Amino acid sequence: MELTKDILLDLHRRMVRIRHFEDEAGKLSESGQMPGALHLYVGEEAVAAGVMVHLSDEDQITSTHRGHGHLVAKGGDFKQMYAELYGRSTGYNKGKGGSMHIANVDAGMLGANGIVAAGPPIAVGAGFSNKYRGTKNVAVPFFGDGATNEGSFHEAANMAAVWKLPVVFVCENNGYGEFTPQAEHQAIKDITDRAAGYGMPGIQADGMDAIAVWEAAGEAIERARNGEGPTLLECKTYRYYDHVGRSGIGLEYRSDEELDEYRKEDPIPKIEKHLIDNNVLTADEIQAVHDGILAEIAEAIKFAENSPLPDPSTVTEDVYYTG
Amino acid sequence: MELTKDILLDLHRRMVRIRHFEDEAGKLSESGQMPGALHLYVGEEAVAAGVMVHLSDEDQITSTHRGHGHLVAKGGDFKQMYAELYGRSTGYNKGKGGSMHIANVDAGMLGANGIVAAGPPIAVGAGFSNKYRGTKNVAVPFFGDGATNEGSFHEAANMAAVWKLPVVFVCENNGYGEFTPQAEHQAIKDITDRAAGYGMPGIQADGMDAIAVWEAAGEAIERARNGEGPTLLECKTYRYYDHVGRSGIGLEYRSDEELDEYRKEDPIPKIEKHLIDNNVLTADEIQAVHDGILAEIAEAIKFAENSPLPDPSTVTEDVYYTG
Amino acid sequence: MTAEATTEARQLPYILAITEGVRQSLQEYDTSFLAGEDVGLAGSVFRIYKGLYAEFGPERVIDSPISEAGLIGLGVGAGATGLRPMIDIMFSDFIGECMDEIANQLAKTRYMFGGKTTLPVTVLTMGGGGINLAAQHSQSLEAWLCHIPGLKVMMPATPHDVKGAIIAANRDENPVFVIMNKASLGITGEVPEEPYAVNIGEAIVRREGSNFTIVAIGRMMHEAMTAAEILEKDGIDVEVIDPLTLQPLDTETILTSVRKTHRALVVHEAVRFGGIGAEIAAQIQENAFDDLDAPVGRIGAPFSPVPFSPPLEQAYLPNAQKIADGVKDLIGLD
Amino acid sequence: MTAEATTEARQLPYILAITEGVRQSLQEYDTSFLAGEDVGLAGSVFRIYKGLYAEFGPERVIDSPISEAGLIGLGVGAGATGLRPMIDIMFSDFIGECMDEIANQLAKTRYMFGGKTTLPVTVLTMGGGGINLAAQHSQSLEAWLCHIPGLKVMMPATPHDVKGAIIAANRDENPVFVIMNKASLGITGEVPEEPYAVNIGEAIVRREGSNFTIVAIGRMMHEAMTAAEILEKDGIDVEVIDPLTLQPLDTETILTSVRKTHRALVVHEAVRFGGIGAEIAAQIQENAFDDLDAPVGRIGAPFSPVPFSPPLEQAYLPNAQKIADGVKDLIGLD
Ligand SMILES: Cc1ncc(C[n+]2csc(CCOP(=O)(O)OP(=O)(O)O)c2C)c(N)n1
Ligand SMILES: Cc1ncc(C[n+]2csc(CCOP(=O)(O)OP(=O)(O)O)c2C)c(N)n1
Ligand SMILES: [Mg+2]
Ligand SMILES: [Mg+2]
Repeated sequence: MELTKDILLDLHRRMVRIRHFEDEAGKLSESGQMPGALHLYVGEEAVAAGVMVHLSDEDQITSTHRGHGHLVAKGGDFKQMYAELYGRSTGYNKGKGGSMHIANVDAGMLGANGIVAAGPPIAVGAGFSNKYRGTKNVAVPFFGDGATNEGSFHEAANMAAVWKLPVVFVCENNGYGEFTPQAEHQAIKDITDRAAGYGMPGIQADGMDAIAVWEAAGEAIERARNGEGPTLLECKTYRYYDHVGRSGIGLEYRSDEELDEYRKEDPIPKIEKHLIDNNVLTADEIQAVHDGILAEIAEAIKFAENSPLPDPSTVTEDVYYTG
Repeated sequence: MELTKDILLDLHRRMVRIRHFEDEAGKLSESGQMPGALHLYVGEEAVAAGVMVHLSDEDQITSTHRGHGHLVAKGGDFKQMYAELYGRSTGYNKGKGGSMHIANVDAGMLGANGIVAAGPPIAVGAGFSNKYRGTKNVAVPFFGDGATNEGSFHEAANMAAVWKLPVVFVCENNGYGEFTPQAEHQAIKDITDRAAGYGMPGIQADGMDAIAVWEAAGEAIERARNGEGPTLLECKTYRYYDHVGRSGIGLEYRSDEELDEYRKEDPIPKIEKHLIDNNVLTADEIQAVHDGILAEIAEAIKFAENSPLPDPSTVTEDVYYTG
Repeated sequence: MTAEATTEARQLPYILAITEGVRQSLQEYDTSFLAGEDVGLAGSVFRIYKGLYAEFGPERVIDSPISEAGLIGLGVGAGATGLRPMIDIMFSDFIGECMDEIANQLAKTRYMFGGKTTLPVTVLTMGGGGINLAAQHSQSLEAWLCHIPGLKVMMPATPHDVKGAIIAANRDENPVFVIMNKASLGITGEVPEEPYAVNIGEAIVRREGSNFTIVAIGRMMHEAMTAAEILEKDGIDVEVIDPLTLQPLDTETILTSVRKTHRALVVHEAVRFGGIGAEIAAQIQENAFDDLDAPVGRIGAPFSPVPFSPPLEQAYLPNAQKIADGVKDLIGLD
Repeated sequence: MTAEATTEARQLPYILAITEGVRQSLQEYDTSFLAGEDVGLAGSVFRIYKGLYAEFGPERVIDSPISEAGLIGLGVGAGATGLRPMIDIMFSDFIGECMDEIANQLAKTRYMFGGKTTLPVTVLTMGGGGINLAAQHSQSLEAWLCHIPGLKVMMPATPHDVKGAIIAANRDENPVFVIMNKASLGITGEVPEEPYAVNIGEAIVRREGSNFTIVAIGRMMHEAMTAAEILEKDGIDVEVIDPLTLQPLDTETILTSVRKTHRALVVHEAVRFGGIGAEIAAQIQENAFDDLDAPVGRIGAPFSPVPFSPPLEQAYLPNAQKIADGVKDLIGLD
């Protein structure tokens, strides 16, 4: 597993795509132009990018309420994504799902999910399927620190371990479940402390560093592809915005110092410094990456805004497959 | 914590009471005289006895489908117990519960339970209550190896740990969930491997040795009473009969050798040897203990058989408290 | 009973009536506590418990891990051992996470034990759609709960009733669900300052009328009242009944009305098929068959999950116009 | 459709019809597997899958940990990625452990994704009472499932239908629940040897009659047939309809019968309040109001958990005599 220039560029690009996608979505939501509740991924980009670089469309992920970043990193198309957030019929889910259910099954993205910890058991099903069908594919559930207290996480982890399934459990430990700090929802600091209880390896990566995540994830995914069973990968990370939306409910539950500390660890400037220091990109070239993505986003938002709303008569369509 | 003669006699007595209670119940069930399905506790007596000696009526336990042994050890009255198994109105639950729900709340026995792993969350509630009310009481959920794969076990363990509740989680690891050996339902051998994941101590005791259980449980219970939080206590044990009833469904899923091995470890002869070796009881006195209990059982069975069946009109009573 | 004008004039929004109901419940019993996900510092994502954490402290207003099964278990164990738990399940959509603890433990323990325990447990949860939260945060699942002997189920529509329901639930020795409504948080109404309980199992005649009975559940009561105004213009004099409690159901008040009006429509936000409206309609025709001039109608959501997109969700949810149309249909107008 | 005499004469008990249905499903699709607690070596505690583990091996007949939520999740994930899972939930009472995965994932995923996946998942589970297994192993909870758009729900009463339902469910591209009945395992009937599917959503007229319609669900079909014989002696000619599928419900077959007989009683083992009988009764009176000579009656269990003690359980469960009495009541006899 060599950290080539291509991989560096890829990590960077995926993170920048997420960052701008989320910032623009957050603004649209705040200004009342976008319906529903958005759980933004800003600050945690290194995790999605570092993992997703290893995955193909045949590898599956399950996501969370905080799912846009995962879909962007898994190659999500901005147009269909914004259209979905806007509830338009051109969206990935024809407007039926919205932010909390955005999905692209064709690319192995088995959906954001409004139910905390619903993803792991589904990913176990996908991992089981990969093994059953004799493929080398892996399934990767993403979930938060808070989610690890749900019974469904536990059941999934145990099943994956006893059946040695190709599943890599990626915990995005951002230190909070909504407004509750980790210390008040579990007596442990490291989610990896749970791995031994399933008989699977638990490894950690700095979730504010895409390269670190890439390395750790690569190891775990390779093990899974080789039939050596699941891994619990914990990435310590931080969300820069509130639980919902950018400024959220205005509750003071985190200190400015804490936020500042993690701002200093912002994974995007961090990798950009690496790119420049290692002569992969110049500052101008980096700016061009941002500009290109911002232009793509502007166009996608226009596309979404000009897209039709779904016809009310379609409300009862898509409940069942009818052949 | 001193292993006095009284405690030795108590441990022995509780185990013998369970053993004979269960053997007789098993026979009655096998001969078709007793309705329903009985999950017998024979072989595992040391666990219930070793734990219960430490508890008063103000300490609570939750039990499992395999619950008779827990209730006997918690001071259950044979008459009301057999009457309940027979579905008589004189039973602990007026015949409404039967084997799988037998309970005596007055003595802190919060019920056998037909739902695997339903007990731990309820015990967490009782432990919370003990703490909230400022008592020194503890709550003890019993559960099997198989139960530790249910989400509810996980949620309960985490809650007890983060809130430092006076709860001692007692796992009766008998190596099987129904007919499935442990190695096929979890990738770990020691349930204590799960303790660290909750941030609580995990300790083990030989579940075929009442004295060993008594020692380990005493330690954990004391910690709980002192406000030092929960413990996971794993007792490796074995059930001598089938999953349901004595001979069960006649499936070959355990070897004769395995059974023989554990028969050699039978906790009752083991403690009886100890009693004799240490001049606590003579063989005759031991026999007298058995005889006394058997006589009490014979009387209790007669009581139960002569007790009235509940009046059909009471079927809709006791659903709600109506004042 | 008939809605009576109270002498109290204080107006309070639904959201603050919830807070007050819980506050006064915590004051009334030292043994009561509130536990749930983010109910403490945040006062819930809905801010319905704002201030209670500061007032009662972390021993009595308790932020829990994200563990709904654990939370209901907490209620059962604490309720059986001397406390009066108030358990918050943030969205009623999440009851699937703990239906075993609800249906097999909370509801059945007293019966299984032969009546030898009480479980004075209140479960507070937020139901309903209307704010684009999509399929997993907008449901109305009261039918599941009403089918389970051992539970009581309330769906208060007004600020007055939500406060009174919470206090009533907390005073009751049985498990009671109070399903609050997220789209009603801003609705304002009279709420007496002192603690009071509504009567569990007693429906409320919200509007008297002679031609037609609408039984409207939860938020749909407000839509039915608007529908009644629309219909008044067509000369249809509608009586609106708010059952308030769905389990036990006040069948008598409903039947008395139908025997007078000879026609009825039941409305709820839940999916129509298998909703509680089916039970109410079935009971009406069973008990007042000869009084009926038309079949008992039902309006509920169509047979699909709740869609996200605003025009789809609007098409999905029942409202005043659909109710009025349903009434006209049943009467044979239009 | 009307029950037709098949040319096949082989008799098989319900229990072996289940086994054969699953066996042939596993043969039909390489992508099908069976997973559940103790379904492998033991062939389930009910022995309904006996022999399949030996025949298909541990890759396709899979003993799982005791993790019902995990099991349904397995079905969702495997079903969305090319397999046709058959998931066994040992007792239907345990669906509370996985109602979130059932209602919020399995049922809704296709819709939430805008139709962009199918979930050909079969859930096999054992329902009903009658063998003294008490409150947590005897329930009939089909009403929960029928209220959730996205699921199909079947309750086969006969050996023929249980085999055909399993195969039909496995062939269907949607999630289908097959709720089997533990008190019927010994019932014997004709079962063709070749694989066949019953039609999902098609009710069966079990007995034609002109005076009265009984709609009887699951095992209650047999009790209704006996009741019909009792009633024949009183000159009441009863038509018995077995819906077989509850979701989607074959309303047309029921209505056709009621339009002929003018009277109906719906019977199920589930608690009467909020049971699927309420929906059926509500639909009958909505759609055939003018054809009805009497209200639509309902018989179900009383409002309590299932009691353990045999005389209590017998008092609790509906049976032929109670059905016959119910019919006479509605007709105004006695
Ligand atoms: C079953 C369930 N319970 C509660 C919620 C409400 N909820 C949404 S997000 C969230 C916090 C999740 O915390 P974590 O898993 O750490 O993820 P994060 O938001 O920090 O990314 C909660 C409690 C939910 N959506 N589903
Ligand atoms: C929720 C639930 N799932 C499945 C069952 C069926 N069942 C009853 S006992 C049992 C095995 C329990 O194994 P374990 O916890 O090890 O206890 P043991 O029987 O060995 O004492 C199972 C699967 C159940 N009663 N409840
Ligand atoms: Mg978090
Ligand atoms: Mg075991």
